[in-house]
Amino acid sequence: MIHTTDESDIEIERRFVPKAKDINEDIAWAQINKDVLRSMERPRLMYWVIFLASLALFSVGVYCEVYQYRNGLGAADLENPQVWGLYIATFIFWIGMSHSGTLLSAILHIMHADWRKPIYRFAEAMTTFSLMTAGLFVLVHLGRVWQFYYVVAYPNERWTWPNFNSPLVWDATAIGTYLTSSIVFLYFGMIPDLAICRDNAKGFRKKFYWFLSAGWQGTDRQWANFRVAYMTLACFLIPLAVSVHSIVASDFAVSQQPGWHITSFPPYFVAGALYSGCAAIITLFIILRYVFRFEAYMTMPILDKTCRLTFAIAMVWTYLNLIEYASAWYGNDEYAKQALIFRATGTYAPYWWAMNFLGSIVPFVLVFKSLRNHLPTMMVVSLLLNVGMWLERFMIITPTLAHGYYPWTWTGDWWPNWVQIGIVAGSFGWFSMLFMLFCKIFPAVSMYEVKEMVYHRFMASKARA
Amino acid sequence: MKVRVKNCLIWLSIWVFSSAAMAEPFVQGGAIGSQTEDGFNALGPVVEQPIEFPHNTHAGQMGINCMYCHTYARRSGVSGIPRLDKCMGCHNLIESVKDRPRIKKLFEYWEKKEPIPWKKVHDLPDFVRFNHERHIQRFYFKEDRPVREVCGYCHGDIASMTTARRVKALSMGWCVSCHQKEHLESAGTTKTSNGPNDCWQCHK
Amino acid sequence: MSLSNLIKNWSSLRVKRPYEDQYKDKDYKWAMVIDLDACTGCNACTTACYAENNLPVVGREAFSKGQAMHWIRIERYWGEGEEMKGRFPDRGAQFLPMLCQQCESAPCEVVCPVGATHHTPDGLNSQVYNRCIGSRYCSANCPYKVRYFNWWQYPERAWPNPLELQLNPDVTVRSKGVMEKCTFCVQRLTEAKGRARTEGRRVADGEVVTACAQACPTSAITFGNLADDKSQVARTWERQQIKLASDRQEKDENLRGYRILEDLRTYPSIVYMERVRDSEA
Amino acid sequence: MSNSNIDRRDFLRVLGISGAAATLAGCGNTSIESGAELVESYVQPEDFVVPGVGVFYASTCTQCGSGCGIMGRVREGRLLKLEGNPKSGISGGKICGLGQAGVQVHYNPDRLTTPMMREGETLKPVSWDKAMAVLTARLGSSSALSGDQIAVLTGEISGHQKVLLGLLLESFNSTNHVVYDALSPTIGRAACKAVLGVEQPVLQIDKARLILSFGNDFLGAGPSPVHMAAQYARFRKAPRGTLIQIEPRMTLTGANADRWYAIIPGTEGVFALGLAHSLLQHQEYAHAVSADIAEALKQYDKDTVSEITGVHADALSHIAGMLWERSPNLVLSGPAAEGHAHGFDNAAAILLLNLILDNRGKTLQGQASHPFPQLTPITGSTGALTRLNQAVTAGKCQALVVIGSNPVFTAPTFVPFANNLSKVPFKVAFVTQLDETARQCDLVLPLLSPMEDFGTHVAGYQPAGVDLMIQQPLMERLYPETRGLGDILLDLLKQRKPDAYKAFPDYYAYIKTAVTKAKPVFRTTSSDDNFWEDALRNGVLHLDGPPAALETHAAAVKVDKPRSVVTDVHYPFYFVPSVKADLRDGRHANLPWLQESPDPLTTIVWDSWVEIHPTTAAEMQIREGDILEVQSATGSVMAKAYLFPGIQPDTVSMPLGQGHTAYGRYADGMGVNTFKIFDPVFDEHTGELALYATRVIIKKTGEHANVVKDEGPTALQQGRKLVVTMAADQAQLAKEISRVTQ
Repeated sequence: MIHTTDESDIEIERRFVPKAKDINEDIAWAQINKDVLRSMERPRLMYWVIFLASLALFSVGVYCEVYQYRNGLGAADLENPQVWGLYIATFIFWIGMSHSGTLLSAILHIMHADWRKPIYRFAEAMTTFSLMTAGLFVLVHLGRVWQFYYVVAYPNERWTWPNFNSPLVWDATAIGTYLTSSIVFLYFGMIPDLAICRDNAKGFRKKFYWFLSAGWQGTDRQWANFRVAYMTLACFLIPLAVSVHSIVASDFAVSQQPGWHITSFPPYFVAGALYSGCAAIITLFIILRYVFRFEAYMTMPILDKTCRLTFAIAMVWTYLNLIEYASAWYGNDEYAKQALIFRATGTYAPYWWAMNFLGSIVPFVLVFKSLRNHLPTMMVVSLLLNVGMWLERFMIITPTLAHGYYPWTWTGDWWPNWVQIGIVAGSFGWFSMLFMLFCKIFPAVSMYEVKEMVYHRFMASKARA
Repeated sequence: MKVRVKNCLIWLSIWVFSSAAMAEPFVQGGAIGSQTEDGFNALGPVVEQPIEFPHNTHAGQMGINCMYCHTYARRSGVSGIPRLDKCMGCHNLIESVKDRPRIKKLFEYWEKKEPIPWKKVHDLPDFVRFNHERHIQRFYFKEDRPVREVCGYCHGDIASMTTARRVKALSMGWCVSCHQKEHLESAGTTKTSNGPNDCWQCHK
Repeated sequence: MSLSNLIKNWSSLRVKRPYEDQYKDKDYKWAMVIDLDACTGCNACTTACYAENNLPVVGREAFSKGQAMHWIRIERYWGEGEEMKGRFPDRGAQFLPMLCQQCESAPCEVVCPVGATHHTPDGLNSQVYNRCIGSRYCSANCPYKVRYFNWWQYPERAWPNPLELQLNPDVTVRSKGVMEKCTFCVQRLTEAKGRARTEGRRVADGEVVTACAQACPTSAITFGNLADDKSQVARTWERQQIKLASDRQEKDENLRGYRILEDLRTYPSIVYMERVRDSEA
Repeated sequence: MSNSNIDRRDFLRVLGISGAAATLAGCGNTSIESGAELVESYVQPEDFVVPGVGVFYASTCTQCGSGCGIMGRVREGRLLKLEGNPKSGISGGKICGLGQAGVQVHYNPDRLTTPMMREGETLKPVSWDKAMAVLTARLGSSSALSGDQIAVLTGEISGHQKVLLGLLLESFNSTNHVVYDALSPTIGRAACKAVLGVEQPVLQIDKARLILSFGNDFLGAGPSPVHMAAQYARFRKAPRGTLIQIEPRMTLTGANADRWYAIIPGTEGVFALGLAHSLLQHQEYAHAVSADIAEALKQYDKDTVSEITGVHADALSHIAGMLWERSPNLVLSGPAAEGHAHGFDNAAAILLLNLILDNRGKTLQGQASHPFPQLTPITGSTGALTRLNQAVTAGKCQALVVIGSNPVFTAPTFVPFANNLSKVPFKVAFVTQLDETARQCDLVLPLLSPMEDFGTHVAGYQPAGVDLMIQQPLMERLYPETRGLGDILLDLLKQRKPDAYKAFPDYYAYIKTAVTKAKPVFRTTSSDDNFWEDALRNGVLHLDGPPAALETHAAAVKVDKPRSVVTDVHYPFYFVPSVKADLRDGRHANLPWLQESPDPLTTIVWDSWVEIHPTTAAEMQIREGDILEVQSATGSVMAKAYLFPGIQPDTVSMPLGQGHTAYGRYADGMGVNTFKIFDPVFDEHTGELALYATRVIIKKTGEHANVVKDEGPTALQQGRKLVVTMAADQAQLAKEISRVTQ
């Protein structure tokens, strides 16, 4: 997109100009560089607290995984028929988290919602890291992780292929593609900023940024190519994101288990994914704003918009959730109905009700503007929403496996043990560790896009005036 | 400009190397041979046996049928090693070689009534079931091929070796490559069929 | 399979549901009949299975966690519905030997990412241990829940010396992290088929049976080749009007044969014969 | 499977044991290796030994006294699996779980591999020379013991091992062969003897149209369960027989009944007499019993009986009606009816029904008489142990030999055998694995496993004709320091009477001579060697014989005034032990397959439990898994509660056989030993311990633990049509295809 000061262009942008200012348009470009680069130098003390806490949590996860790897999955108290436990539930959770980055950077990008500009970088990083975490869970849950490459379709000396019928092969392919693409997208969108870093760094860092910035000089030709390539990648990423979670949903929807065999699962999963992603963005928004002193960029109006978006998605999710219940309740499948009743009244009922409360009722907090602008409340609410979404995934896996077709193998009292909980906790540590490292090493706020935004806002307000 | 060229070179080399690694299995036979320790179509490691048995004398010079000694091959999944009294059956009567060190060793084992601890040269993983009987019945008895050819498919030209060495890859792809070929059903006909393509035929 | 072969045989990779009597054109289609009126629930079959198939004894702790490894299990029910009728089970218990149903259209086969479980030409639902990566998707998708996972490294703990001398060399000892299940004693079937082939004939009825059928003191389990019209199994299926490729049998009311959870269209290879109770007693 | 049942004695020696490690590499190893393993290599094997091909050898199962013929599958010198021997009339080619687990006796990791001798408090390994020196010093040529000073305590034992034991005792002028069976059938046998004139009638289950069983678990832990199961299968084919079971706690047989009734323990006799009274109303039965019995039976009207037994009065007339309608039928008494102070009377009353219904010769027959009565087993009893205990207490017993018996574990608390053992100066045990009794002995000699030894067996229950079962080694001995029981006995006999036994270099030679000497009985023309080879190949020598006639002694039935069971305020619950078909009296608790084989009715594994009726549990607020203390007058045990609908509501039940303390890794610490809470109640007629007459009180301990079982949270089918039931009059069994009836 080549920006001119055409009247028409401003018209388009004007629709997005809110009453409250998203960002102070008077901010100097040099100030933006300075602020962002400073965030990479010396963050608040809280940064190190969070980083070390994540490292500790991650170590717990590593210990549990090593223990499980040595002894077999029995160490995680998995059993027949509770074969998946928290691993697959948490896998879906992390896959879901990854959707926010794509939503903010790709979908909102092609929709010209420029308020996303200060926050899309970290959302994209979140996408990449949560996908990496999700991928880890696939490996963690495998019985013979050392043979995981059997899933990959490549010509080999055994002359065998994976089973192309299996959703897990689609999964592996889709996640692999999505991860690669989102890394490329993240990196690609960062190149102009990396060049700024390169120009301001010394010593080893300079070499590092020099290598990564791939010869970015900021010439017109480079910008032009960059815009086209970035737009192409964005367009490529959107169907990928939708397909990834649809395929994860297919893991369940194409299976026979009562409670999984539901047509509405793909959109339901995608909505759930966007939902938890948005909630996570709110959480990280608040943390980054404080830790890196980004008050000038991650402004309250932007948070307000994110919250409103989250609320909208929460309602979509609620609707699809009700559809799921209704199709089981009014459907002809007696087994599925019994499975639903079990979820609502059986062993795991408290969690099911908690999931519904957290997922469908709590988001109504976001309706109130005063609460939307209250950071501690938003922090708590966003965390609660994600707890709800994690519970949703837990409710998809555990009660369903507990109450399948075959009554003899129902389970009434299965709970995850410390190994599973440790690995799940470790995954949060791993994610936030990577995320914190990223924010320290790379610019967490897109400098060039914020400059664009400031410029456009400035031009817009000038036009208005 | 210079910087850009350098970067391009780096990326290009990464791409070339990775695609070369990916493409390697496409090369006909390359993937299979890569199983052996010292390269495609090379001999497997030399296995030191308790007695350096001269296959070249027995199967080569004398032209003894493989199954004269390896009798189990046609009636069991396992071909087995010849029983000691089989060796003695002949060597008791062959006075001319009795003083040779290898034969002396043989007699020592016989007198102690101890089995000779032969080592396995063609050792498949434990989850693989290779059935000698089926292959011998099909290719030696029904198709009437020469025994050295039938055994040689997998064991190579043993008649030219002293103690046996592995010369074929014995990898799954190598097995499958032969199972996919059309083979004559029996000597008299032109009807062909290929080997089973079912996992449970070979895996247990 | 090479790449060209993969493309050539693409259609064979698709999972098809059985149609009409297609299995009768083949040499073998292994199937079973279990007479629930003869089954006394004595557990001889389960122990025979442990002996034949190298099943590990998991011990009390693992068993209590639901990690038992019995390929065939005897279930004992006290009633058909959701509540028990009456104060006592006065028509006795309802025993059900449950093993892999060797479905013709098996839910487990479709979902295995690596094809470790697939359909053999003789109608078995195979499980290839060395291919299995342990995703456990097959187990999650099995309506009968007859797949058992190696949660622990059993070779190291289930057969302290010299118990390992009992292990059947025809059956792989499974390491941790792979799925396993009833194979219809495929090692016996392969051996019998090989022998018959050398002799240029088809395996005769009764020549090979599974370990459970062989042990069963009441001969409640009958095993045989459904493709062989004269086999006892085929004749029983015929007489009971059970069609392999049907998901809802149209049969006379007084016939005892049925298949479990048939309406899920798994097309199981095991026909159960209804338990009989003298309602006058 | 190749069924080349060729037998040679020496094949095992040549073959040795090999090829075991190969399987264990498992799935992880994907590489092709060269030179890492050895090839199967033989010196001079038999022609039929082909590597990779299994060979079957016939033998005899010694896991219980049924004498089933078995086949051992041997490959590369290893015994892999046991199957039924189709040539055996008893097993008919079938085998039970207990029999299958015989290989685990052989391969048990806790087997005793060297002789052990007492040094102070503990047993220390010694050499055979030393052990035999000690043994012969006590029991050899120089021994001065005689008569009651020596005793041999065994479990059920038959064949030439029994003969040699008798001969050894005879050389001491003793007949002190004590056969102890903790689950003795003595009471029932005595009643049969009294009423029918034979101790052990042969049941023709398949010929009956109706079986009425009072706690007889013929499908579970009865005599010859494999044979009974085959008969039961035929019984269930067209025309389908009906099984009615009356018992306080549902046994496996009860679980297979068409109709199951719960009855107050000990009142089975009353119910039987009530039935007799009812049946006598029919004209055709009116003269089946003498007039005074008929008169006495009038006290047993259905309301009285119903009140005493807790079974509804209509049920009584209904059953009587069915018995009258469906003939021939069979009425069986079982341990649950017999194990009471008046157990003999119960059994006799039940057998009386067979007399009235005239089942003699139709569904009940006598056993064919055995041409070698010296080989037949002696019925074990608990009384035998009590008497031995008295002798030991009195200090009469100077030497005690224990073989295949574990009284320290199974004796109830009021027979303090374990404490008294120290009064015996010399105690020697012959075992394959150390158990609680062997650990208290002064010398323990390791035996060959039944899979390594020769032997002959005669079953206590001979269903048709007469069988002499041959046991032969299925593989080379695992441990060089183990010896056969027969060989040890023969060594001792050679010491005692050198002249009589010098012709036999070993036990093999002895039984070969003994069996071939019996050739004339089997009316064969083959040579001695061929006869012996055939016997080994078939595993059984069979002789057809006419069944013995049964007598009728209705007068043996005591018809008193109907007595209700006296309730005990201190111990309000009846205690009914349950005998698991596989663990039996606990001698098989060391076999992991059996420990992991779920109890058919509760699906519980590796444990003891307390069965209690759900309504009683609800009244007492007991949930599954609550740890209960079950206390009797003699002791108490603690176990988890299991709510079990198939039990009389005032009764609790616990399994026997668990609770070992020194019987190897698979048995120790699993459950509790319920033998230790039996009350000292004895059958008034035989003096035998009444196993089902204990009264207990249940106390909640407040603790809770999960019950280890296969069953999930529901034992109901939830309407999913898993086990479908058809009414017998609807099913057209005659039109079905069945191998059994062919």
